[in-house]
Amino acid sequence: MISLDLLFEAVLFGILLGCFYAAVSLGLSVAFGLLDVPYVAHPALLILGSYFTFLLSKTGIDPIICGLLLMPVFYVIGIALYRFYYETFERRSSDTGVRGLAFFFGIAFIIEVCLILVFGVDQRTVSATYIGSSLEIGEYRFPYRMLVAFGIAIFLTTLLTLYFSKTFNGRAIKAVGQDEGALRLMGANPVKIKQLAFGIATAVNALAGAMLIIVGPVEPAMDRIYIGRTFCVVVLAGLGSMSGTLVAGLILGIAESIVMMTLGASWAPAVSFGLLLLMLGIRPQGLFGR
Amino acid sequence: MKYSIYAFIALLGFLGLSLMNVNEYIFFAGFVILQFVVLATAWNILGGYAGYVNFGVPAFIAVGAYTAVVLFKSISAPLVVQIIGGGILAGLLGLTVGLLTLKLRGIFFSIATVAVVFILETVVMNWRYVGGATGLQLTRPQDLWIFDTYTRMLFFVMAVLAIGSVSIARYIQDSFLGRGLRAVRDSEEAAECSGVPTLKIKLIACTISGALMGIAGAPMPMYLSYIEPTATFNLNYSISALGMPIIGGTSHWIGPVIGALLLATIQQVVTVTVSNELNVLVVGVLLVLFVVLAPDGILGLIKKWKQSSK
Amino acid sequence: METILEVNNVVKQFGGFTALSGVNVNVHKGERLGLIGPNGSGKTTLINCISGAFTDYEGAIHFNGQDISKLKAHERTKRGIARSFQIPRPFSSMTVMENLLVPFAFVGGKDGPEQQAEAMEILRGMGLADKAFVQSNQLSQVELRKMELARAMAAKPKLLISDEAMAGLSGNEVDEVLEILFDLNKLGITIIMIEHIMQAVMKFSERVICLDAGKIICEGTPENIVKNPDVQRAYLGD
Amino acid sequence: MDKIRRKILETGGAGLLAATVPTSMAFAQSAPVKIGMSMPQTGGLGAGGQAALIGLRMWVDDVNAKGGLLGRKVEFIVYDDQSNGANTPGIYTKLLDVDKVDILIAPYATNPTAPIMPLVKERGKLLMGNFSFQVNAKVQHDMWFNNAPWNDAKGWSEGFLEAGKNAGAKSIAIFAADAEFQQNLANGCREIVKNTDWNLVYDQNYPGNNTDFSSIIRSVRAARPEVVFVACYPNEAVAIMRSVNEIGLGSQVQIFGGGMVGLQFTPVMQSLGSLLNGVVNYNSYVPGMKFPGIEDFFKRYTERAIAAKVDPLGFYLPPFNYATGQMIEQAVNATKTFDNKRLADYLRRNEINTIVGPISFDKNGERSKPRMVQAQFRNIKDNDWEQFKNPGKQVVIWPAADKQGDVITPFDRARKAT
Repeated sequence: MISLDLLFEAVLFGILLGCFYAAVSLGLSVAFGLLDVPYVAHPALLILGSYFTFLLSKTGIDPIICGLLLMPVFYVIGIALYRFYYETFERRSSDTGVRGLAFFFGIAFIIEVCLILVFGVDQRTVSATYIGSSLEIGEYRFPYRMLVAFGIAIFLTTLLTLYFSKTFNGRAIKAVGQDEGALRLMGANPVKIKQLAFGIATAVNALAGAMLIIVGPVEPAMDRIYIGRTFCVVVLAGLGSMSGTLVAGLILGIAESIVMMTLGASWAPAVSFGLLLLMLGIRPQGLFGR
Repeated sequence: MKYSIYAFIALLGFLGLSLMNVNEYIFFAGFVILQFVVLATAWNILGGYAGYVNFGVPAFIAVGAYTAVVLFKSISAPLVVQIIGGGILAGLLGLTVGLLTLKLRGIFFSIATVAVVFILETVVMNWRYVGGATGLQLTRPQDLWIFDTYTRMLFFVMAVLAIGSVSIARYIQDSFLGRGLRAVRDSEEAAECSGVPTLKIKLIACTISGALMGIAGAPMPMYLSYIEPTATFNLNYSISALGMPIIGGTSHWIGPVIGALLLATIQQVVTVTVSNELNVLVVGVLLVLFVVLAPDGILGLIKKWKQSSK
Repeated sequence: METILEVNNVVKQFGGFTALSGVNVNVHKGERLGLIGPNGSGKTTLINCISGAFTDYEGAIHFNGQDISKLKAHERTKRGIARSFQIPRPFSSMTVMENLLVPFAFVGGKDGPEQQAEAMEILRGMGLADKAFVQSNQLSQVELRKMELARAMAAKPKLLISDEAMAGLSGNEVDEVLEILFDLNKLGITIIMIEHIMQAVMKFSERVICLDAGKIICEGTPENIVKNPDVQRAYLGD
Repeated sequence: MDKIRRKILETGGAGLLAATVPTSMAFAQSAPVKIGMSMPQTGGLGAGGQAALIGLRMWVDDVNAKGGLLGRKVEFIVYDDQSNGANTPGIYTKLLDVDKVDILIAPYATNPTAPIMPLVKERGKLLMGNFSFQVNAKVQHDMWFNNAPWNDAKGWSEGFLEAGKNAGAKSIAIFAADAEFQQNLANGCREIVKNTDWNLVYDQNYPGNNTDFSSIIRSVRAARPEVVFVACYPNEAVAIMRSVNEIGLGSQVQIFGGGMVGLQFTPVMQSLGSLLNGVVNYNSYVPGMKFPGIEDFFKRYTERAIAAKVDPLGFYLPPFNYATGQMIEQAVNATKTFDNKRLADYLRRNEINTIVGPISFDKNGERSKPRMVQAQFRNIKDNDWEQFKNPGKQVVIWPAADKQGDVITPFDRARKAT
């Protein structure tokens, strides 16, 4: 039925797709994986990033640049969001469980509906020289947009990995997840650190959003499917591991790509969610989790 | 005892109304509102009492609805059987999801419920027997019992279901189960160490809650005489079913009822007036506002007001 | 003396890190046992193993002669092991009375008027009677501590584990709580006390066990323990 | 009034309703005549719905300018069902029982329409269908009339496949969105293919609002089909054409397209631009088709559409919605009544002249003479929507009646052809 080289092609494309999934999940991997904030609004902010990129790129700026330009804006949004979350829930420790979740779910929902009100339900696209054409290597053709995504993914992952291992704040962020007390001993204020981390997580989302709209058209309700993809990757990776996130992304990407070619695309949405359920059922601590 | 009398009176009231010679529109709008009463109440049994947030409400509704469709199409089962069947399967779904994730922290359960929505939707999309993506038209049987129109009957059925599920929620609240669930919400460890079999009661709550949502969904195909995945698996159900209890107040069984009656009515009015996405935005915004400003919902506000007026 | 709790060579690991490496403890009926050790020495891990918060450890734990190693926490509570928490965990949406009724309901199986009367008795014993119908998130630190002990008592325990019940309390508050624990012990309840406040442990315990790095480094009467060089090293470091 | 209605409901006989209408008219003589509907103005069908609505409103204004229907002003009542079928039963009972409308028009598309069919049949009401698909096949309501230029599913792909046959094609690939309308399109195509000696080398559905088609196009290319039939959402057209450009389909492909929903909508056509060239796709109207009054209609439509920020060309739905109005108008004027039963009888028996040509119905209330066209896009430039007004940009290749030119094959050549 399905030829080997087609399968091989599926895997190749799956790798590109996988890096892309990893990149869109990095922010969540920090916010949820490291800080343990029930950040279900992450995919919504991802889409928001795409739409901002869409607006900016109308001025003729290249979408990637747009993404980079948006990062500081999103950094601030992230800080504000965490501040608010901290003041209203974490500090009062009024069960962050239900209210925190409901809060972020509500935020995600509001973002989505507002996008619909402003842009309508039609898909939006950006144009750039590297969109719509592809790199030919012998039999195979690789869309440049996917290669771009691949590049961004690798860039972001290495950047964050380095940041978390090399810098003081980076290590502090890694620590805050495990033990706030120890962090206080290190002479760092956990809330400040978390705030910083959350800012970074959201800033990363801006570039990821730009990448999302480069890879394909976006529409407001798209965050829903990405709840599955991002959380699947983060859980698969084991909370808070950046390199793990990349690997997990690859697993998801290849799995989806192969399913699309064999079972057919109509089963694609179930892949990420299915994988997620499976993980939660058999190994919630993730592949690389403690 | 007082409650059961009120419940009975309400039941008679609904029966009378659906037999009375009044404007048919009431029953179409009323059906939807009462359906949300069931959904909100069901959600609150797990989300409000135990603090486990279910985002996957449409999955349970859909299981109810599509079970009904299958039962109707295969053995042309009567409405009652459809509802019971839908309830049972949705309950089983709740149990399965629970077994899979209720050992874990709340957010994993929540994400899992979202996953169930998409997986089931994909399955239904690829399942031709129930119409797949194209949907399925159903011709209602003409057994109207004592009612003039099928909708009047459905309205009364939904009223019964609403009163039933509220009674269940109320019973749970006052029972050991309710006490245990509250303990779980406040501190799972302390609950365990006070002898509460946390996992067991969470599973019970999850199953009951799921079953009630299924029951709420089961009459949908007959109400629309048509079923189609995109509307059935619409995540807007989640935001409503979660928003209504939180806005009404999750601590007491009356909370979800208030929230549902209020918001569902607003939604019905909005649909036939200024209607557009604002309709769903209302719930979203109110939800966030309440979560932030009035964590204990309308009930909490009333309590505060009473205390201050004393 | 009859043994009520027997911890046999319990090993508990978190991923790579070994929190307990082969701990053996015997507790006698009616005993007042002190458990000390520096931060991260494994005290709380040990009692989490005993109370059943963890069940994934190697080794065996016997209570009243029965192997309870694989039992969940709530089943152990039913068998008579109750505890308080280092960081108080009240059922904050409930009144103090309701807090006590939870164990009454789930351990005793009843929460009727006579149980409420019983709960009132317990509260009176701890000087919380006037707070019975206050919502538990309104309580002061020391009241919370007392309420947790009261809630533990409501489970009708044979063994009570008090996990740093005095942390962050003032001098005379410490004495109050200490008094309560003595009274409970007089009722024949075996008590394990984890504590940082040395005077309290030494005053309370008949026997003290010192943990360090997941091992028992020594065991004996309070007098010997304070003299023990290992203990001093463990605390002060060298 | 109400009592009588209940009696009718008990007996279920729509026929008796006739008896009630005069009484209701007696007191309503001078009052405006109410025409009511629900139109998806938000959600997935929103874009199309808004355009269609302009078409209807134009008719309402025109008829009122002419002094209304039987001397009564036409009052047009519209609600928004947000493209969600779960809302329509409520809305239509409100229209019937609260607003007491005289004539009902169905919402655009099948999903919102299907749930109201039994209700409307119960009440024995006339319902003017609106680009839905075979909703009446099961319900068999004899007072239903659909304005869509198709009948059964074959109508869409017939011409497309014929063009393929003429190009000597023997193999076909089908991929379609997992959605109601797209699946019906694809099923029609599958139907026809079954009864040919063609082999179906690829046939798959993909989830709605899919955004990356690389894998699908890759599999299609690997299957080496000569004809590629696509049934997609408006949303996905861009992504699909991009992937086709990136991955390529192979030189063996003769024709491509068929059931791409959205290639009728200006925003989509505009954003696709030159990517459209060579695609053969179904349509309900393209410039150059000669109907009395249609040019004038579009001139006025475009003004209103631009003002309202909706599809400025509106080839697909608006003229047919205007036609719906014309059908009502002609039936009312001929029968001199608003009695739904008699209006229905008239519509069933007579051919009506509209701005989209003469319309007549079969017993199911679908068009007895379907009039879909297959047109090929040629020498389209990027971002310029006005170009589509001109004939020759979309060349009708089927049916013979409306033919404007021959199809260019193979696809690769057609894409470059000018």
